[in-house]
Amino acid sequence: MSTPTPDQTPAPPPGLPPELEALRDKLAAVLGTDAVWELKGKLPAFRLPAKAIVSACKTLRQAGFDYLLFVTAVDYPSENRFEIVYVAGQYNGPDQIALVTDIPRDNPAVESVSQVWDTAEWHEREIFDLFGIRFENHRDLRRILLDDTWEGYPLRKDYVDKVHNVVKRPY
Amino acid sequence: MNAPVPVESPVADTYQDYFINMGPQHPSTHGVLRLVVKLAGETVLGVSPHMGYVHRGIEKMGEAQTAMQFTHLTSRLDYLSAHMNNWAWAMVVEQALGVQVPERAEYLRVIMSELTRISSHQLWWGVFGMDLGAFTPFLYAFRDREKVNDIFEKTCGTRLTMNYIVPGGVMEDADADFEKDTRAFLEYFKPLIEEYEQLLSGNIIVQERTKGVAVLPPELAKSYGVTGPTLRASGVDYDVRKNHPYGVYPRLSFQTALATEGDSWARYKVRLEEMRQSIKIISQALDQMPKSGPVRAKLPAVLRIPPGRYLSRVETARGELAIFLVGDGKPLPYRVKIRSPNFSNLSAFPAIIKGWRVADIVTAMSTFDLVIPDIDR
Amino acid sequence: MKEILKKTFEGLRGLLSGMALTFRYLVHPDKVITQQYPENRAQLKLPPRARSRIELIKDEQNGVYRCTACGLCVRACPNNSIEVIRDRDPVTQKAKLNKFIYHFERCTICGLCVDACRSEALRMGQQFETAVYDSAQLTIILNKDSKPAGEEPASERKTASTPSETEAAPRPPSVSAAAIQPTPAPSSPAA
Amino acid sequence: MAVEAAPLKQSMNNYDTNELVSVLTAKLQASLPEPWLVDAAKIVLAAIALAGFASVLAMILVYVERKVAGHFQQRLGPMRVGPHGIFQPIADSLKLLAKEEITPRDADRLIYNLAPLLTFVASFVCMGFIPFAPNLQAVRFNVGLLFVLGISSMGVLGILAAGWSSNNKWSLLGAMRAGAQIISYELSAALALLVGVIFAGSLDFHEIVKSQEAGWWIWRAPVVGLVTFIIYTIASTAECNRTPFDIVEGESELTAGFHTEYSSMKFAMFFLAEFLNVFIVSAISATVFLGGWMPLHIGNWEAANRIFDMIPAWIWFFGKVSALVFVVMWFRWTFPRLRVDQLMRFEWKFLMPASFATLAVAAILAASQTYFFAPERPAAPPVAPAPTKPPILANK
Repeated sequence: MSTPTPDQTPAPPPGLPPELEALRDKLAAVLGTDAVWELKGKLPAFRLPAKAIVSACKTLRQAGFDYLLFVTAVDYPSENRFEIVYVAGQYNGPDQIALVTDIPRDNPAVESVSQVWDTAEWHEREIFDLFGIRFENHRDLRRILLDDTWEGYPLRKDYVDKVHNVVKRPY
Repeated sequence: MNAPVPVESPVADTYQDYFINMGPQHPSTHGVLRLVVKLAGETVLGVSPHMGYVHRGIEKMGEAQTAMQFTHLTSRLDYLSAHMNNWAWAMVVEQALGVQVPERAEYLRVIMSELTRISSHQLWWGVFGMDLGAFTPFLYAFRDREKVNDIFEKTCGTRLTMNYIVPGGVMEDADADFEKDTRAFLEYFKPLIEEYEQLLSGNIIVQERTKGVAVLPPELAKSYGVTGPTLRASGVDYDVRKNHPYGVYPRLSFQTALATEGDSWARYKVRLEEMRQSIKIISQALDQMPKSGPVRAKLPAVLRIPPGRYLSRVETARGELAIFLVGDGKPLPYRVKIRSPNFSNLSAFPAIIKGWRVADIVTAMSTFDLVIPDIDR
Repeated sequence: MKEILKKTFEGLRGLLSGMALTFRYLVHPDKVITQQYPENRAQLKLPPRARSRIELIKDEQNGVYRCTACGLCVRACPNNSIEVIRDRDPVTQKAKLNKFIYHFERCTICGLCVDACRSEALRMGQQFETAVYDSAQLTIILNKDSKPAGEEPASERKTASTPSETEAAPRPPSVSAAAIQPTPAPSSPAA
Repeated sequence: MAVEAAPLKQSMNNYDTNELVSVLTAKLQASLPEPWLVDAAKIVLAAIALAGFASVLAMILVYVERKVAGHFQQRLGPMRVGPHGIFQPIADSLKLLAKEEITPRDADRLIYNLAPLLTFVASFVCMGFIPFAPNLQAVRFNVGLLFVLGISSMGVLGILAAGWSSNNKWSLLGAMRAGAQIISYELSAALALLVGVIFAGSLDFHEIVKSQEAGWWIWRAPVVGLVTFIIYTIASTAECNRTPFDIVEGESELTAGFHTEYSSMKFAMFFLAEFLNVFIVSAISATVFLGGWMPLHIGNWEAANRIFDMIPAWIWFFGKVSALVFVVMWFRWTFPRLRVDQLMRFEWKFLMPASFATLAVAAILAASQTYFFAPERPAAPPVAPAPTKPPILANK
């Protein structure tokens, strides 16, 4: 396992805390080779290519992670990519893990995991609503929070809000 | 006995579709949620919730406000668990900055959160009575809730959205007679829960309308990510205070209220039991709390969130609230994702209400205890 | 048959005990908790920490506002509800407060400004009857009664969104500086 | 002049209202030339008196309901308009008068305006039959009870019409519920009253009250009286849509049920009709089971009976009725609401068999005359002379 290459993150202590180490080895074995361990900040994560997400989620589900906290997206316009984050936990265990994948910003689309966890259905609808990321073979992908006639995807960094109701702090 | 009409029964398809709009302005949706209900006579064939009427874009605002400023927004998510929401945000910021919160502040946080849980369940109990048609419980519930609000007003200054638990500890030390008032409230309220039981739980009409109604099977609940009392009523022993202990909860001994039937009656009993558990927690916390000491860690004027991903998980009165924070070294968070308990709880609702009647939608939704601004964020 | 009878009597007992409870409250009028609000206005006392609209604190000795127009509260406020207009004192070159504009309609009473103020010049007042008929009245100048300093030097605005620094989104179409005449009741367009 | 059919026992209290009626008739005859004019004047006077009484009564009931509800819930109820809120009902009615009449755009206009009238007329007509005091009774039919039952079932037509014509899905739902509920509960209400009729031997309210000279049916008939009284109370609460059976305008489900789209005066009519129904139902229950205006007599304890006779009859009547109305209000502020199907199941599977059973037992009791402190009933009532003229509507 290659040690995580800390780019501008403060280098985490060389040795991982023991329980994270155990978690990493356990899941690395389960998720297979294309899952790269990544610990930026405090939330342990595995980076996966987009097409491996659904199978990884299925294996996670069998491995006892029966509770998907949420699915969310983070917009990196400078690197022209969306980062989709799946955080899964256990209803009767202490572990929690995040699966992270990248998709290009122009016509973003990724496989839906709503067959694995039903809760993903609404979370993915919200991401589609606020980020404009399409999820393949999702049961009914339509806007969940905003009005159907709303144009634009508000949570994108480059979203210009005509009503100027969000004020940028001058730092 | 209470059993849903099998939806595939012949009566279902002889009716052409009869849609009814429950909401967004409806007395028992407790907020602006619109349920489009497909009816066959009185029997519900399907429910599709429409949300977003109270969407303020709190996650977008999170990207334009510093860590200290965002606190006041979190208490406007699930305004009935204001302290716990602030605590979730404070915890994620402290996790990011690596701040150590003083001992007394930790105890104050636990007491304030448990008081909020009691006041939230009181309001739920009163409104549950009103949804079933009895108006008196509402008045009794608010009479007791006033006492909790007075305690908050004396220490935090305001009554509903307190902005008291901030990153680094709590805004101010507790009021001089905070301990005396809280103990007096516990003595005052403990016998009153029996009165609540006498008025509603003992009532056969309430039992008839809730037993066996809208059963939430545990597997379905887990798959839809349901958390909180609604889940524990279906027999799944999941409580963030136990599974992912935070603050000083490991030092306090309490049981998680559990039931197995998973129907509206179980959800009702679980919440009443939770109120009793909260009373136990508060009295223990009051005993163990250090009498004096700092209540707020020293923080730099400008909090720069180090790059990386951070996650905090808290048990609010309605389920698990998780806040996911992505920092990029600047004082403004790069991305704030709020995993709200009501959002997932509501997603399980359409699946369990098929075949029941219009009156059961109101009963079941009242036992789901939804707060709509928490869904729309 | 026995089960039905038992359920009936059980049900009846539950109903009657519920009725007994409400009857007990009926016959104990001393337990009524209604507070006749406008009449009991005199005895109604708020706890000392009750928070409502903010107020500037005056110095005890010379009765001048302690505010040094440093603008810390402006940065601390999440909702741009404070604007501080200050003058450059020609003699001591120190900043002096000209106008402290407070948009109460945007304030969520979170208390961060009082927390950030280093010279203890701000306090959360306890004036809870704050309803007004016209939203323009919600834009209040807190140091109204202090005499403006002689002539009006070019007052430099210290607000959250000074034009020089904001990038994409210009200031919300709220109270524009030009619209505020020195006269106390600014007829500014509502935010 | 009303000639008494059978000489009432001396115990009948002496505050008889005959003089009042005879003085009035004499004065009318003096002033009006034609005999039929006198009757017409009497009818009009009776109608005006009843109308005035009904509106004042409704206002009082609204006020009492709000005060009682308040004190049940540890609050004071209206206190602002007048001392202790006495003029609140007047303020309410003025408000209802002044409010704007909103008619939904594509409501079925004719039926929409007719509906409140229907419900109000149904309950107002029943007011005419209630024996407030001996001879203080607008209309004295010898089939009074049957007529009242017939008229009160007409009220549901108004509710159905209102629900249908206001072109609102919620009102339609409420109206359909009302139709099902009132018709079903009328069944066990009628059966319960039938038991009273079996004991009293006549359908005429006056006779029913008179037959309770020896003791009120509620405790004269061994157990049956009490059970029937309870059945009737439950059924009548359901008939005037009061909690726990107020699914017709279930606030938390159907916003306001059938009268969602009504405002100002039309809404006031529904509101008034509901309170009149509560009064009428309690009055009938008091008349049939609690001896109407008959004072309470405890066995042969003459001293107490003498004192009880001092109290005028109509005070006895209103005391009993207000007690029953209080119980109905007590239900409202304690119980939640039943669901539609439970309500139907409760009536058809529980209440109706129960009332049939009590009817059977009552028939046996009546046939064998086994009552508590049964009076020495004359072998056969003397053949009543020509039916006496009802005092007020003297149809010459």
